Amino acid sequence: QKTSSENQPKQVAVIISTLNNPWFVVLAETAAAQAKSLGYEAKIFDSQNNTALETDHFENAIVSGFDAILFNPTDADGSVVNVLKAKEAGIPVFCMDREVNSSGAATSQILSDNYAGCVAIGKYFVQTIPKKPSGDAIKYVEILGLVGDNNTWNRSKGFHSVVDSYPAFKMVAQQSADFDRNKALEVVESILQAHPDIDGIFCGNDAMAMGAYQAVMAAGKTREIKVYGFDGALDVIESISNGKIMATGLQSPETMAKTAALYADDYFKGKRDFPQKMPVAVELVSQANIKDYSALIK
Amino acid sequence: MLRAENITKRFSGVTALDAVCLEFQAGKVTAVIGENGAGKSTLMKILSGVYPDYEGQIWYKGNPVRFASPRDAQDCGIAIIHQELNLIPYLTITENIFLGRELTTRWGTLDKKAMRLRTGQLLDRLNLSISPDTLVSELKVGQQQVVEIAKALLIDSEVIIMDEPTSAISESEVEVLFRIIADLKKAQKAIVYISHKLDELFKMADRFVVLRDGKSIESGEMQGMTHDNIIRKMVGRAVHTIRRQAGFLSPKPLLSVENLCLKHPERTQENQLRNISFTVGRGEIVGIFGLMGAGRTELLETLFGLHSKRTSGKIRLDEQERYFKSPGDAIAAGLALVPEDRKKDGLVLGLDVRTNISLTNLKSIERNGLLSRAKESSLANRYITDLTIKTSSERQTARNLSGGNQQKIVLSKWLATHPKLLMLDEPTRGIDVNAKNEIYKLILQLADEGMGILVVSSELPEILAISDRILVMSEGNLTTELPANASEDEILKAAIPQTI
Amino acid sequence: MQISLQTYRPIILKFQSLIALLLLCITIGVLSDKFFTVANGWNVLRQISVNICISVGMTLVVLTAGIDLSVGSVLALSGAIAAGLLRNGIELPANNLYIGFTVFGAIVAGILTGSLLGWFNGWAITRFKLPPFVATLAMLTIARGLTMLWTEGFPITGLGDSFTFLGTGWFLGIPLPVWISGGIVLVTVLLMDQTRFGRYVYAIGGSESAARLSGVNINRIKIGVYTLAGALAAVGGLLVTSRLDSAQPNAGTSYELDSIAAVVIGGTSLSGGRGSILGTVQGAVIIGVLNNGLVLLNVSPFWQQVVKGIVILLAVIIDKSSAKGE
Amino acid sequence: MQISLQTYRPIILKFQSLIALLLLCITIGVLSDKFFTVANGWNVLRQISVNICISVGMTLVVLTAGIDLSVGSVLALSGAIAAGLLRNGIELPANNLYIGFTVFGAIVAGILTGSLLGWFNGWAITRFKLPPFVATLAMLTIARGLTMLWTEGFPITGLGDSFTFLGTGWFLGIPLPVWISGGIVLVTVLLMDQTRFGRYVYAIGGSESAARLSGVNINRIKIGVYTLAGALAAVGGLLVTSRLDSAQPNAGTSYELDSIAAVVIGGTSLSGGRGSILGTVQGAVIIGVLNNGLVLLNVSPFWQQVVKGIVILLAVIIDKSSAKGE
Ligand SMILES: Nc1ncnc2c1ncn2[C@@H]1O[C@H](COP(=O)(O)OP(=O)(O)OP(=O)(O)O)[C@@H](O)[C@H]1O
Ligand SMILES: Nc1ncnc2c1ncn2[C@@H]1O[C@H](COP(=O)(O)OP(=O)(O)OP(=O)(O)O)[C@@H](O)[C@H]1O
Ligand SMILES: O[C@@H]1[C@H](O)[C@H](O)CO[C@H]1O
Ligand SMILES: [Mg+2]
Ligand SMILES: [Mg+2]
Repeated sequence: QKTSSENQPKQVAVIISTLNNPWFVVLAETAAAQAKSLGYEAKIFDSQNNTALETDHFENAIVSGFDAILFNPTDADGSVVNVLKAKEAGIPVFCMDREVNSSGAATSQILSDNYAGCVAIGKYFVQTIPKKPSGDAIKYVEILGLVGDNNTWNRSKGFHSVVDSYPAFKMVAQQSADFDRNKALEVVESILQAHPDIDGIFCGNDAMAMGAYQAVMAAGKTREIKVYGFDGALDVIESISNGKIMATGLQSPETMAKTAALYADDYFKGKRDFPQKMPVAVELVSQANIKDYSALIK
Repeated sequence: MLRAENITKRFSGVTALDAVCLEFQAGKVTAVIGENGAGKSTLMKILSGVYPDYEGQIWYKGNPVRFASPRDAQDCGIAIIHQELNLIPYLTITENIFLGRELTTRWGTLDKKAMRLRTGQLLDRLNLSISPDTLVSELKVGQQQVVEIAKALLIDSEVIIMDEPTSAISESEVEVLFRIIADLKKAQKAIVYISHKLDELFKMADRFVVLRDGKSIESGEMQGMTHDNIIRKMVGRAVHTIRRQAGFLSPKPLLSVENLCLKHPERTQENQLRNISFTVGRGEIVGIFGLMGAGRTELLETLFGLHSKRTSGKIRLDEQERYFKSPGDAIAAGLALVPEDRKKDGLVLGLDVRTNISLTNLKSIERNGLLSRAKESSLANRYITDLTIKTSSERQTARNLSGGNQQKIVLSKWLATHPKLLMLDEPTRGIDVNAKNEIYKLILQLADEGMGILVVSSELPEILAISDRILVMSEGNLTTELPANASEDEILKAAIPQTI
Repeated sequence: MQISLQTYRPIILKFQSLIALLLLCITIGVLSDKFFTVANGWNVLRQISVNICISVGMTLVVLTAGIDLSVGSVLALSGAIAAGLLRNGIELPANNLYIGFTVFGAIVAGILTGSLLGWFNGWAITRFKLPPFVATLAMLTIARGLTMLWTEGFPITGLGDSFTFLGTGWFLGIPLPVWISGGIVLVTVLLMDQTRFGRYVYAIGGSESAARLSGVNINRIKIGVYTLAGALAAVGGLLVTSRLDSAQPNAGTSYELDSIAAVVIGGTSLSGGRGSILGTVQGAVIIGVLNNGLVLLNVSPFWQQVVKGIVILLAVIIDKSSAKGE
Repeated sequence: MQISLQTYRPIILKFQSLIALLLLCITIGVLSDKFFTVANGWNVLRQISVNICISVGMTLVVLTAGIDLSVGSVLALSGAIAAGLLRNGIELPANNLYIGFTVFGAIVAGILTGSLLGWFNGWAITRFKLPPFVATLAMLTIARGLTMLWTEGFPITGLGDSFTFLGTGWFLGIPLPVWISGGIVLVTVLLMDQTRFGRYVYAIGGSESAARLSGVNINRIKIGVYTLAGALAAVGGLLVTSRLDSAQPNAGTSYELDSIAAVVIGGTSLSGGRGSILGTVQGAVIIGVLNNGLVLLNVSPFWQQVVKGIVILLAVIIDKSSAKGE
């Protein structure tokens, strides 16, 4: 059991899978800010997408006497040991955004449902891409994130669980662009050489959607090719309102981060019964409902 | 013992050896004689397994052999001291000497004690009083050459090839080497000896073989041969040795050095050069003699601005006090330095002849701020012609030229700066008589044109032949200054270190 | 008889062994009819132009027997500085000062940033005799950290059409990035071949001590080389930023590997003194064609890496053996 | 008078200049009272043990004047193979065969995988005279691709307590990874100092041609060195995998930089022939202490990178100047 002296503020560690991506920066900084506003000391650790480094962070955090961990895991399975280690040391762990595959290890998991979010996008995708009058196949492209990342596959699977049951839809290329805007731009540029006649592009996150859109725009095909992203990044929401991008799955990093910090606060105050999983819905932001989100822009 | 028949070796285009036949006998020292580039080293590399691809046949003790690797030849009992130093700089003397032949203990680990002991003995035998644990990189070139010799003596070989083993060592070490060669001879070993120092050959060799342009010209007994004889066979014509005419009187000094000191790079209390003062006149050739490690190289480098942070004292050029922060400053003031190690410091071996020559003079070949190929070529070709540099073209890579011709390129690049004072550090090391003579001729001619010249050499005859005045150094001190007609004894006496 | 041919040796050198590249192109061309189209040609050239900018600088560094690991981060920071200044200018609340930046001003600031970082590399290397690997590795993390601090981890976007024109525009039927990288290649080829500076770079790499004794100011040339490498990385950063209309904080991550790969595949020796800009261009084209071809052929992302590695191996092996044959 | 001291030179060499490390530790210790605790000590040592495994192999490679960029991917593939075999065994549906793997079997398989990949590096480098940079860069992507193919992009988890003991267990009050990396250091120090193999590694790096003329079989030694580097990367992979109880497909990404950094900070020259295992250990400790300290001191992640870069620079500068003073 941790014993930190009464008059010192409790310390909260925010361990984040990576800060190499603004989405996670928001997650990390919101969590830290919320913890601070509740009167705690907060400190951000960047795991750089490396589970082994994450382990180091856990060990260091345990040694240096942190009282709670707000945690965004690098990997659902790989991070389990880390959470268990903290649990052993009596430190509560609250997962944000991504889960760890172990019931009871984390005190609570506040999760974004990537799979379900992409199911929704998949549904919107098949609705919004019109059938060819000729009855020809509808051709589309999927841009994956990092192929070693499980969110990549959760999203891909959610999307395909819908789209694959429509025989008219044919995926002509599936390439990875590492969640990176520039890579997506280049990959889509090249894909457009091989398949100038595609109808849609589904991207595993919004940075890639922006890159893909730029390639489509440079090819002068913004009317023929529809682009879909995932995350709810501001520039994509803006692009949706401008009619450039079709849809994205808005996951709210702020909500998750704040909830996690509040849970930690509750924990310090003695609460122990937290929901094992606390799903935070991924909202589909699309051409159809963009007006509801106009407040987000600016 | 070892016989070569019709050995031919080609390097992309160049025929280095052309049907060479020769024989080495047990208990005899055979001198292989030839100009730079005649093919001596190439032949030795074939005999010692370095080049496994050649035409012809080698017979060893009456059996046909073909060595696939240096190891093969070693195992048969053929050892070689290569012309180029082949030591590993960051290993110790012991480690180098036993490289590839380490002694091991019962458990297969290195038997360092035994190796160290053996090395100590070898070094004693060679009169080198240095710890066997010294890193080779800390040794002077001459000492490294002694280590090379030790390395070849380690294995009990039947044939020992020595390719210019004395190019960097001084007389006393040469004496030691000769004593050892005499022992080996008694033990019925066949010794192959290559050197451009003809005196050595007369002292040591029983037989000779002459190579010219990759062909074996003649072989025979050394007995009864004369200097001129040998040179004629080697070059194909007579060569007259150059000597400086006596009687130089310098009106006013070009360079004057006062109390020059150089601090030791690590032990900053000590000085590597101590209060050196001397002058060089316009058109005067000043020779600097000294034994290994006397500080001559350091002196030239210091004058050239290489150690400006550790230097104190006054340098005057043309009556003006000068302070050179870098070689660039020194060059601008009219100094030039032909360094001791031409392969490392004199040339950029990977660049071609033209580029090497122009490197010190790029400003002069610029046109509108860009380098002019035409000017560069004409500059290079002028020196190729003037100094009769043997190269297939100005675009030949410097690495592929023979030692003498490489040295001429170094001279060219410095002459092109039109220096007032030319400093030469061991300018004829490893260079054949003919090329040597040409270099002497050039030096004398430059002096006659008014250039001041400072020559460092470890060869007394060389110093005596070309100097107007002789400075002798020992242990970082300038011990004496002698006229050109000084005796060898006088010079040597001043060169021997006082402290031991 | 060889003389006349040899006169232009440095330039032809690598282009004698274009065989690997040709083979690669033909293979891809046979497998995909989309490869040999004009549009795809521009596509590939545009995509490699950033790598070419960086790799040209890297070539100079490697020719001096150095290495620059910091190019990717320098690219990111320079791009971010330019984007940030363009977007927000500089505000000095203390004296109520606001400086706005034109596109030109922002570009200059970006290039200055890169040059400054490069200069620092060169200074640290020459002043403290640090191994270039260590000095530039330190700069790799420092410049990345500074980028994160400057951007606060968020992309800087909305840079305006006149800025994005740099990366996306066309001029005389050729994409602007191709003009820029082509211009850089041309200028540096001249620089290396026709100026003192170029000579000194080769000489230092060939033998530093010989160059020093020939009066070359080693430190000045080395600092110049690293500064230039930083400036060229900055140009790459401006291209990336303007193409994306956004400065990404993580831009350029691991570009050093791609760039060194281009240099080495192009035949420049990592021990310095030997190599050429045009060889590097060939190396960059090989990598670019490969990336493009693998996507055109829709090779699965898992297999792509395997294939890419094998092709690089083969390219260098073929190159070596064909160069030997000449 | 220097003679007796010099006998053990290779070993003492780096430990004369521990000053940089000491300074670093003292600074952190003063700023954080958590630093000098036993728990944190084991913490740091356990954390660096993977880097030490890799870096020891890297040191040998660098001593021969080579480089191995593939260590991170080799680590990932070896770990994944071991985990996969342990988890699923081999099924050959064709002849209805199933081979299960014990923990020991899986470990052997992992190390064999690493050795094989390393051997391939060495073979390609010696057989085709490829620059090590290119050959191992190719292996970097190939092995990563193979890892993705083998794992299908998903981590392999649930490896059982006896396997995870390797990375998480304690023995005689010391963490197992520390035993393992310590053992590796001990054995390789002996190998380098007391055997022919070690001698030849130094000799090749010092002067390959001289070593060849002395009858050293260059190719065999080089292949041995790369094989060993692969095997040690595999050990690192097993440690990572067992510590996480999961083989991550992207494990080890960019570990090559950390590892080369440890080697170079430890004083081994990238041009080969000079350096030592113990120097590398010191380099790895510096990096590890730095990572640990920056976290203990609550430096913000963005500043961390800046500080890390600066400290690395300073460490090497201090090291250089203190080593000169001796
Ligand atoms: N590796 C090589 N590649 C191309 N040409 C070579 C090579 N080695 C030697 N040569 C050429 O072969 C010829 C013979 O060279 P070699 O070194 O055997 O001469 P040498 O008689 O030993 O000269 P020196 O007295 O200067 O040592 C020279 O023309 C030289 O340029
Ligand atoms: N790098 C160095 N570190 C320490 N001492 C050195 C170094 N170089 C030279 N010395 C010492 O400086 C002195 C002068 O060396 P220098 O090379 O000038 O001698 P030299 O007369 O030119 O001899 P050589 O004929 O061998 O060239 C010697 O005592 C030598 O041991
Ligand atoms: O939600 C985040 C972001 O989409 C990021 O781009 C990739 O990883 C996911 O977890
Ligand atoms: Mg020779
Ligand atoms: Mg000397």
